[in-house]
Amino acid sequence: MPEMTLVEAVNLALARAMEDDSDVVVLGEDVGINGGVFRATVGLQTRFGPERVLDTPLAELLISGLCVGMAAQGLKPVGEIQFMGFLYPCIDQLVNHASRFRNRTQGRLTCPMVLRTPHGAGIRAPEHHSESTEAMLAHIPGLRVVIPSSPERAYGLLLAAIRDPDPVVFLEPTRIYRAAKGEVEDNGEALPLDVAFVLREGRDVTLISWGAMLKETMAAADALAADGVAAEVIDLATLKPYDEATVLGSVAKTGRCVIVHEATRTGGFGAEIAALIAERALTSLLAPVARVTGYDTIVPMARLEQHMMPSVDRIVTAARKACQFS
Amino acid sequence: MPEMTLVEAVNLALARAMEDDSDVVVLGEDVGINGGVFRATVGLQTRFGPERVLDTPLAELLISGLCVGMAAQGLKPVGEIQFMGFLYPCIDQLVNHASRFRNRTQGRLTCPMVLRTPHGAGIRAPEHHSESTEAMLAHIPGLRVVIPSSPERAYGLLLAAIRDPDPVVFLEPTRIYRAAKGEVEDNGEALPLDVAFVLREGRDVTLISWGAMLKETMAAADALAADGVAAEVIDLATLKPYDEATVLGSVAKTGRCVIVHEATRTGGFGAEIAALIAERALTSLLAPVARVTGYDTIVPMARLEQHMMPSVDRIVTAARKACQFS
Amino acid sequence: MASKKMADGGLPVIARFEVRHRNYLAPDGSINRPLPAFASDANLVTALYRAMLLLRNFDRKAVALQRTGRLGTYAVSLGQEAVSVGVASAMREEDVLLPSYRDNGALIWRGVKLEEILLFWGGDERGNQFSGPVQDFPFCVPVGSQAPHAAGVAYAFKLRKQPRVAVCMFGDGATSKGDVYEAMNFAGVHKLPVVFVATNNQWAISVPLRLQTGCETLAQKAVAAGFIGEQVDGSDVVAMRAAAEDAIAAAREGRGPRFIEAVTYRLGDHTTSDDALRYRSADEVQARWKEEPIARLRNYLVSQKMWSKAEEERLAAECHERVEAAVERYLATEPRRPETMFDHLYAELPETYAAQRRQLAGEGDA
Amino acid sequence: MASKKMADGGLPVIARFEVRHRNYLAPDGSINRPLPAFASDANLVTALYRAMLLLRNFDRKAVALQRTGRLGTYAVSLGQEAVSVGVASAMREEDVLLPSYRDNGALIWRGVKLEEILLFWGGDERGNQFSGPVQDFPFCVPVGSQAPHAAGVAYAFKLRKQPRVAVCMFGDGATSKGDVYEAMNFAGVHKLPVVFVATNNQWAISVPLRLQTGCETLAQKAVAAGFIGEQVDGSDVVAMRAAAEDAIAAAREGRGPRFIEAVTYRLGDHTTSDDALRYRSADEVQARWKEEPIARLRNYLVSQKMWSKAEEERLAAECHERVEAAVERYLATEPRRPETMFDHLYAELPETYAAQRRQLAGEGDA
Ligand SMILES: Cc1ncc(C[n+]2csc(CCOP(=O)(O)OP(=O)(O)O)c2C)c(N)n1
Ligand SMILES: Cc1ncc(C[n+]2csc(CCOP(=O)(O)OP(=O)(O)O)c2C)c(N)n1
Ligand SMILES: [Mg+2]
Ligand SMILES: [Mg+2]
Repeated sequence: MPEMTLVEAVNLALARAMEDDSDVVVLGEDVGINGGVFRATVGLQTRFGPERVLDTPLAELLISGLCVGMAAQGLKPVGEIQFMGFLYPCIDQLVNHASRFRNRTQGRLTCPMVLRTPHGAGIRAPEHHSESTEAMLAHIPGLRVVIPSSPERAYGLLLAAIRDPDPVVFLEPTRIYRAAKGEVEDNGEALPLDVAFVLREGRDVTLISWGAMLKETMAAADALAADGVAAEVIDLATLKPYDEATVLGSVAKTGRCVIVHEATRTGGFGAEIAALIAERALTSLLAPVARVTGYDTIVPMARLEQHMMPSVDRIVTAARKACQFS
Repeated sequence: MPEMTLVEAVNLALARAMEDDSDVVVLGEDVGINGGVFRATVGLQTRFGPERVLDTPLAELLISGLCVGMAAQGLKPVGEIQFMGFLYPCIDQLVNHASRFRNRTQGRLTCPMVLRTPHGAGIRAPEHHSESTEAMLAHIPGLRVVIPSSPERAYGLLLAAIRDPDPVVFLEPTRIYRAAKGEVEDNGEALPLDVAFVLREGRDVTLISWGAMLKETMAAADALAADGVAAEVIDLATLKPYDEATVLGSVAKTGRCVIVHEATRTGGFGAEIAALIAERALTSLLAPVARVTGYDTIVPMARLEQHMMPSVDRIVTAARKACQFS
Repeated sequence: MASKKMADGGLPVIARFEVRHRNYLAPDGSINRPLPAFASDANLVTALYRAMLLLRNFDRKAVALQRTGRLGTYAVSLGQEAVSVGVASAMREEDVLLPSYRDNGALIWRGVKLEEILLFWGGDERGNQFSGPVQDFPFCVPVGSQAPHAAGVAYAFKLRKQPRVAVCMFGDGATSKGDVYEAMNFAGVHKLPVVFVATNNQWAISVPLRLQTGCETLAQKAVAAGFIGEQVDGSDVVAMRAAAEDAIAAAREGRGPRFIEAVTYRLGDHTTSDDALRYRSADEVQARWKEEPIARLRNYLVSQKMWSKAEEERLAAECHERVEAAVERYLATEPRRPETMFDHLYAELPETYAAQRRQLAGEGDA
Repeated sequence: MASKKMADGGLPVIARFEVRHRNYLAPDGSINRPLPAFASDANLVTALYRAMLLLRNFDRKAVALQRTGRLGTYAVSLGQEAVSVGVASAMREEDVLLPSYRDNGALIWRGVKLEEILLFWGGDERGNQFSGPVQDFPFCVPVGSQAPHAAGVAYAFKLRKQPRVAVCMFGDGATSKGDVYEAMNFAGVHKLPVVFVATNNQWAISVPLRLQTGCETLAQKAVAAGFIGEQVDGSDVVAMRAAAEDAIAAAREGRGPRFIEAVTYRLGDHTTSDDALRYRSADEVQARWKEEPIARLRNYLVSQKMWSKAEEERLAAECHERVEAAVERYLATEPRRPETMFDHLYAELPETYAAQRRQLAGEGDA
């Protein structure tokens, strides 16, 4: 199996989906000959032509709205938003249309679209290039929100997202676009969209995260292991609707939970998980549910951005604190 | 003191703010001679002129962006978005600009604006007129999110919002615009923006809510009282940044907490509060933290909307369950 | 005539644009300029007339239902019936309509049942599961937000080389929305088979056109998208149909998108929740009654001997009957059960939410 | 010349629009048409020249800093220096500039220090706390999103009866955004004192103009907003300044907004993160070097005896010195402490977040 980066796996999945299904259309700013600012769509226009790999005008609302219209015709549009900071003009289309077409027409019209966008900070890019506002999206009924954390899962989950009959926002962890490498077989097999992945089993504490932060989370698990603490690590992967059963099952086992995300703390998606646990697994809890998150402030520009994000240290400290709680 | 409805109190606060400060400008669709579709701005244009009470073109992004520009000049714009379902085109301006101007320029330019919009379902209006996506807004650092639950608090909190040097989204509970009546003195006194209101003290269970749902929550407290259960009712009022101390203090006392909101459950703002409690008050908890919320689906159109919303019954049941938990 | 001059008038002109105006029938039904061929086809023109009259009757009944608590907020077409009927009549079945909430007339022409429209306005999603062409869009409530959909639909037509046209309808207020502009600009880039129709009824609720835009015409909005915009007398159904036919034909033949400004007047309140007397005088409205499209067409039909008093009476009775029968079916519709609010959330309900559905169905608590 | 014809050519024309083009200096610096008066003011024209050359030098250094890891992503103005310099030179101090990320030239003209610009691109918010006019806006990164701000600023001017003008700059790509359209439309309604300048450098990263719009000119975008749009040779700084002067004067005098399309070419990569050879040929770029603004103006200056070789050499040394000194100051800037990320979140830090600030400061955990 070839080893590749996460962004290459995205590219591979797109190519595969376009090859398998002539209804798949890729659109966005610079996705054509330029292959996307992160090279996620490189080679696609040459292979599938400019009608199926379409450079749009600079207008994000338009990209999302075009996807809705195309999807209503049975195409399977995959729109790219260049950075998550430019996704906000799409929110209206996502909330008011994409997520509702099926329900509004009681199944007559549907919206099998995917909106892909890089997610998160850490590449020292300008302002607005460091957003992780997945919680806003994961609050929208009718939408799916997916975020892979490895090349393999990027490939399988993106295929699943494209094949899914409903709208999916697919967040791609920018910071590990190239840093994450792994073997990916181009077997056309999708991964399930409603199942969390247990990346590591352990009985002492549950660490839950998604996207790029799993890098630090896994590193924290290593550090904890060196200390004799066996951390179970869950990659939530699909945030909406999310796999409550795996979360509850793990916490029932460990009794301790640390949720890690890069997004600002208040109202982040970590809150939802903590709430689920407080509601449905309270009696298993041996320690408070901890959230290790970005601070409650605006992601700073490049010079300070690394200070905003959870560090391995902060995760380890929280996990130890949970384990020592009594 | 004159008795008035909540929407009249909004109107009174607007008039007062405009009278006191010539920098206050009201803008939005139909806010002029028509006085707003809910009559919140009635009389203002006649009194303060069409330049300070401005009917904008039909463009919500524009309304929010104009507010940012006006605020940078030291005006205090109060924009109206006709229904919360039409607020989404403002999200880009709120996240990428309004909330960041102060930070981006390190205090050189600021954004003292207010964006008002009706919030919530229950008036049997068409689709998109029943939104309660406050959780999306409350996740944005640099913003304040406020929602009153009585005429008195509408008056005092709106004055505070307009005087606040930072951007505030002010959500007005549509369902009780006219249903909520109370005495309001036009004394020009603002209420604090970072303090939750304890509407009723009690030692057995803490009920936390905001906006229109406090109606059902208070009714539930009555029903519980009849049963001998003393519920403490907290009106969170300001969701961002919110008053963690009052929440934690109450839960420390009661050991039981039910959070009530109309918004869809997953990723709703109730999750944040439950998470806070799971993190900081776990040892006081005598029962799981319950969330009584709108279901995880799209707000149905008029015929079914009342079934989406938490009922007094559902709140009472959850509170009883919490009290009986062992 | 509007014509903006540069400060330095001596600079060379590198591009010129013009807006034309189309009208055939004068307000009294007399003929202003040579008519298009279809105007002498009695079957067709009386069909337009019937559709407009049915719409007006239907509107009246819908308002009555609303007033008596049996319908939700409703938006009448009073005074502007010629727009939706004229446009829809120029479409083919396989074309796709993307209407705004005030385009009842177009939906009815395309086969949506009156009771389905009532269901929608009665607050029931099943009204959108309608008998019109299966790919037609439901009413769009967020103003202008359907315009990018229209561009997407038209892009799909082009990609698949289907000779079909997307027709997107909205109001004068909608022309202020970036959504509409972005969609039009994109349509211009790819010369998509899409026709945008702006019903300029002079008002967006209480906001008059002059506060909506500084433009002399809405038709000129198309200049910024690189295609043709035409102004049409929207109270003249002959002009509306002719303009729509031309535009749709051009779009179908690959000659790119078109924009139609239909100038008319909203004689009624914005919706049943509105009281237009708050912001405009009864006199203004009264004056506009002279231009309204139904009397205008009737006068034309009568002058052309295409229509008789007897036919008028028969039609009135027919409309009444059709509307009453539809209302009966509407009122007899079984209510949806609460838990069905989960049924079309996703293609398959995720297990996570199944418990909530059961709770709603009274089968347990979640 | 572009001119769209209607299907039914016989319909009466009710509105006409035209776009004019402004150019004075030919690519070789010779004179194409009578010059505006300021063009013979040697002080002024050499000041424009100096500013453009400084900008080019500064850009070169900034790229070098980026390549060596001492600066973040950076966007050069190579080839389009005349636009930002020409526009800024026509503004008054009390006017307000709303720039895009590529308008360094305008900021520098208005007094922002080079080291402040480096701080910004170096990823430090303090670069926006700059020495330019205190009400000027910082660089705008989300394309086109500053246009509504410009309309808001201009509305404030009008409300307060201040004779000031907002100048909003953006690229060709930005003209596709609804934000820009909505702002322009609003400016048209109220005849606001605002000038919109679109730098049409032919590319939005890799997207060429023909995929950005179906329009023949960007200037015609103003037609949809009801005001005048002019196309200007954006590589001719005399034309840029003259056009900006006219537009700003008109706006200041209450004659409403204007739109300027500055046609030029981006000779460099989009930013330091871009490799333009992926999507356009070296030949295309090479050909455009003939039109670039600095040599053009130098030729003019020399032909008018306003400029000498000695002055050129002195200027080169001066630019070098100014840039180097700024870089030194930039590199010597004390870093911000991490906890300062909370300092300008709100006017006063809510108690709720104070614990987080303390944690960042290493004073406890939250
Ligand atoms: C985006 C959005 N903003 C506000 C509203 C509330 N609203 C409903 S209709 C309307 C006016 C629309 O005017 P126009 O586009 O001229 O259409 P008309 O009602 O005249 O047919 C407004 C403001 C809405 N539906 N959508
Ligand atoms: C809203 C938004 N979408 C995408 C981007 C990413 N991006 C940065 S610059 C750019 C192209 C801008 O082109 P143009 O407006 O022509 O300006 P130029 O860079 O040519 O000066 C893009 C797509 C952005 N900054 N903002
Ligand atoms: Mg209208
Ligand atoms: Mg450009």
